[in-house]
Amino acid sequence: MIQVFNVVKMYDGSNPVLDNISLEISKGEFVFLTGPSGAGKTTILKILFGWESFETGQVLVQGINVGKLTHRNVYTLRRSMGFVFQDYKLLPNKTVFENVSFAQEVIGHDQKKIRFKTWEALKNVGLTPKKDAYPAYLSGGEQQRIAIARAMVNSPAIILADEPTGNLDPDIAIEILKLFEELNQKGSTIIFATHSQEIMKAGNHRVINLNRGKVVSS
Amino acid sequence: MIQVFNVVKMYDGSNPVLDNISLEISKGEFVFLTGPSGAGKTTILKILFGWESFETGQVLVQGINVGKLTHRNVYTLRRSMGFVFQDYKLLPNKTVFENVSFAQEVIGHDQKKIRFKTWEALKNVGLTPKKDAYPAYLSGGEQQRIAIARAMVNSPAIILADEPTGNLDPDIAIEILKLFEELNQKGSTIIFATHSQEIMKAGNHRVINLNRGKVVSS
Amino acid sequence: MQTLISGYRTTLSNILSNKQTFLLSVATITIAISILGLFLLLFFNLNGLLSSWNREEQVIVYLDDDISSSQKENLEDIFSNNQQVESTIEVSRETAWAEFQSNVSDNLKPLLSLEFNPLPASYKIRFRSSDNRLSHIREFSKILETQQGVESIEYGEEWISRFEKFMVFSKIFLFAIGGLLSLGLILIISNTIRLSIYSRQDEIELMLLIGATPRFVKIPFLLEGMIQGLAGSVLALFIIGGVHYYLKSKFQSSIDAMGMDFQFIAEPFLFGLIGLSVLVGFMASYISTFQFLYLLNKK
Amino acid sequence: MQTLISGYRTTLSNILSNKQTFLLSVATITIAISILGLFLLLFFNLNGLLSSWNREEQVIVYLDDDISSSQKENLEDIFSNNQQVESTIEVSRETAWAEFQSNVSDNLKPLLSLEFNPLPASYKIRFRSSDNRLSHIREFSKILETQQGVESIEYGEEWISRFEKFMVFSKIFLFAIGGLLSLGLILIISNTIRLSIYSRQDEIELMLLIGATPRFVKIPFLLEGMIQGLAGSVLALFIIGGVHYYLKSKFQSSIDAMGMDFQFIAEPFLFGLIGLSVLVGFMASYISTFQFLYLLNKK
Ligand SMILES: Nc1ncnc2c1ncn2[C@@H]1O[C@H](COP(=O)(O)OP(=O)(O)OP(=O)(O)O)[C@@H](O)[C@H]1O
Ligand SMILES: Nc1ncnc2c1ncn2[C@@H]1O[C@H](COP(=O)(O)OP(=O)(O)OP(=O)(O)O)[C@@H](O)[C@H]1O
Ligand SMILES: [Mg+2]
Ligand SMILES: [Mg+2]
Repeated sequence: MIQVFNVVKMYDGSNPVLDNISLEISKGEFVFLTGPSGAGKTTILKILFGWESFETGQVLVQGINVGKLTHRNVYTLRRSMGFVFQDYKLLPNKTVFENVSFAQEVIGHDQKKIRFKTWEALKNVGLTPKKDAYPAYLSGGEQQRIAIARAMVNSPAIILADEPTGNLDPDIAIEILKLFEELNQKGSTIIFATHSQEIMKAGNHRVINLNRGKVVSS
Repeated sequence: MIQVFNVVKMYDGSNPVLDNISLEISKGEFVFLTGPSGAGKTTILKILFGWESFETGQVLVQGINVGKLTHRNVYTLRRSMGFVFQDYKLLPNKTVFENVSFAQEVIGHDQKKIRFKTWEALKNVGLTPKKDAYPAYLSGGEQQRIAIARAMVNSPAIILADEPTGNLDPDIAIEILKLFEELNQKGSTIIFATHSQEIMKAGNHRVINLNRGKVVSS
Repeated sequence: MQTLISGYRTTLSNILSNKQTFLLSVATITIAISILGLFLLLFFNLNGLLSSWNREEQVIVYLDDDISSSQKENLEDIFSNNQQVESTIEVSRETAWAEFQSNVSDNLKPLLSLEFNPLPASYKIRFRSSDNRLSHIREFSKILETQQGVESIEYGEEWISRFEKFMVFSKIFLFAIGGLLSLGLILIISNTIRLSIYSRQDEIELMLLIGATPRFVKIPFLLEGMIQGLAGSVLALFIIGGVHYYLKSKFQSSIDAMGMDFQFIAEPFLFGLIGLSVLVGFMASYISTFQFLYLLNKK
Repeated sequence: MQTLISGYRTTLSNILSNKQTFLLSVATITIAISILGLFLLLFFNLNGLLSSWNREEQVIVYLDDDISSSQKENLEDIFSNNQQVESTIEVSRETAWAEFQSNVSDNLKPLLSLEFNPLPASYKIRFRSSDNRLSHIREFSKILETQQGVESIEYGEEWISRFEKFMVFSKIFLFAIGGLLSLGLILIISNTIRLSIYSRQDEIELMLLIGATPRFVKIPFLLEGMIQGLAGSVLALFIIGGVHYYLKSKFQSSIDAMGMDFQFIAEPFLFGLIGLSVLVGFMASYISTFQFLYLLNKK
């Protein structure tokens, strides 16, 4: 499903941010990605998503050679994936409902299906009462849950979640983890970047540990 | 130092977000503020900061009656406080160094002092190598640490930290906690909102527990 | 097609969620197009004024008193064969004398006691307006002078040449100013639309990240630019219409006295204005989104 | 003062960190002020043209052949006491006859054989231009007619009235268009500056949150608006100068023939343009920041 071979990524030409990384994640797997701040977790997720280039190496996602994608066809890759951005990336001028439904409009679903699935996703993260609020009027944790709902709403084959529970209290964090596990049960492959020992303990899945751009344990 | 009497805050006129809250925090204290997502932690910090109004009740901070402040003089209150925003609020067009020094320019410090103190603050959060980078080019945890550096740089009498370690790995989180404790030792009063049991255990300070706008335990 | 429909929906919701910048852009376009339109209005009316002055005779051909009718026919043939002659009026000796008598100024009154009619018959000729009218009149006069039966030719060389120069001057200025005005206002409109798109970089980036095709990203912005152009220009036409109506009701009487009518901008130009505005909206959006997509991809 | 200095520093770093929107705003202002300036150029030159036409005599006072010198003095007193008379030229009977002989058109040649000089002496009077010149000339003529020694008065009522009407018409149009143009371009400039400030709401909010005084927040934006206005108008003056130079070198010869010079915008107006632009920059920034601060406080 996801294969990463000897990938090197440098931002400024000197220090590699990813230093000859190799990984393999099979279809239907649930893995935690962890490591200290600045280790390269977000960078590797971005590479899988076709959002960052890399210097050397090979990346295959669902048989697609990510390094070869151009900006004209990268959307084919992204439509099969959901990304929970570390900084949420909610549109401030759209309501909660619109933010979530927007993700489906963009890939051309029809309006009825959109309403239904948006509603479903908001229910999953416990935000139906806030559906008409603008992001600025929500608490940090509520915003994070919209970002999660948006990444899940298309039931993508792969979900890349970048620190999706950083602003959530332990109870809700565990619930969100369960949500990801349900999706995983239904067939989605999940990569879950997190710092939280509690979450990793509760999840009991394979843990990939990064440090300074290298895989320390996997 | 900080006194909150019977404060009620409603955003939309129906459900109170803060429901008759009363608190007292003395000078030099270090308290954790915790509670589930949407409990009202950010709201109460905003009220202490003169950033949100409230319906009824009294708030005294350093002898200032916060409810009576107008937008013309609220800056006097804010200059004695540092706020680590839950969403960082970094300026994307300024470098790390500029973001931190900006907080001092704004209150009119002189240029030499600014350079020195900015440097100091960046060293404390371990970000001197990134000082000329723009926020968009930093990892989530690095951005969070700039926000912390900016809140500390003026050595304010009170620091309101809203979930300052949500995106940090446990090791760095504990270091940051130590930094806050050092400042506390030097006389700053600190309110530290967090979800993390580990941080609260490591800190061993008084914990104020909010739920649905009420103080559950203190 | 599917993309267009959902692009249309997205455009609407974009406009609604960025009301203020949308309105500021439309206001700017409205003002810019109004200025262009008012300039066109000025242009059309000055043109009308200038051409009403053109109505006057420019050459008088005085005839010998003993001109034969075949010579007269010859002259009339020459007039009618000349493409640039607009009209000719024949003035008999009697008419000329009667006219002179009624118009004569006080200090020439003594002449009225003359026992003979000193005035010849004449043709008054009016020429079509054209760029080289003056030189054409000169040449034509030379030909006429050599014709039999022609006593003399009179044309207000000085006045005509001054008038022609004024026309040239006005035209240079109107075209120069008009051209620069159009260019300037087009640049302003596109700058404005670009500024309003600048504030939406995050949105463009997010759309691409969540799997939108580049075309899906562009279409709502292009539509929005075109809607801004359309709305701005239609509002502008109302403003121009209002100004025209006001000026007309206020000054028609004094304009009437000059023998001309307050004209409105000709229809093709009205549609031209709208078209121009929509086109500029489209182009500005196209260039800005293209630029963003390009920058995003380089990153 | 301290606030001003650090405000100045902040302004510079703001401009540097928002280069693109800053440049777009300056470009828009440059274009807008160029348009205004070109219009002023047109205005000054048309005005020059119109007033060169004004140089011609408007009233001729014909004198009795037997006028006494005291009557003449009386007339000259009347002329010199009238504020609106710009100049008078005395034409003796002999000069008039000589002028007539050289100017007479062919068909009036028979008159030249007259044995007496039918023409009277005269004064040619030129009036200052003013709005009610025509009615003043009428009144003045009535007074003169009753004076002893005056034979008759001639003034080209029709031509003067047509010319006056043209002047009025031109002035209405120039002022109307000029006024609307200025207003429109001022609105465009302020819209542009507001759009560019709109993208900085977060910055304003943050500054207030980290303890800036409202004045500290406003000053850099006000300075920035003024700098935009200054830069835009100075660039615009270069453009206007360039256009003027080009038109002059290209068309001076044909303009010369009309007895006038290609004028540049008068200095006070140049400084006026710069001042206007800076003021608009200031006002637009002031209103936008004021609005934000107000909205933030209400929230
Ligand atoms: N666009 C960029 N340009 C330059 N350097 C970058 C860029 N993005 C990230 N970096 C650097 O690359 C390193 C790894 O960043 P990354 O975001 O992958 O870390 P991370 O593991 O996600 O950290 P965190 O837990 O703090 O989010 C960091 O040192 C960061 O400063
Ligand atoms: N500006 C606002 N307008 C309306 N409702 C708001 C606004 N800000 C917050 N709320 C609501 O008030 C409640 C409390 O929000 P608050 O941000 O204080 O929560 P919190 O305890 O900080 O949560 P978290 O841990 O998720 O950050 C939430 O339900 C939120 O939706
Ligand atoms: Mg990260
Ligand atoms: Mg919060």
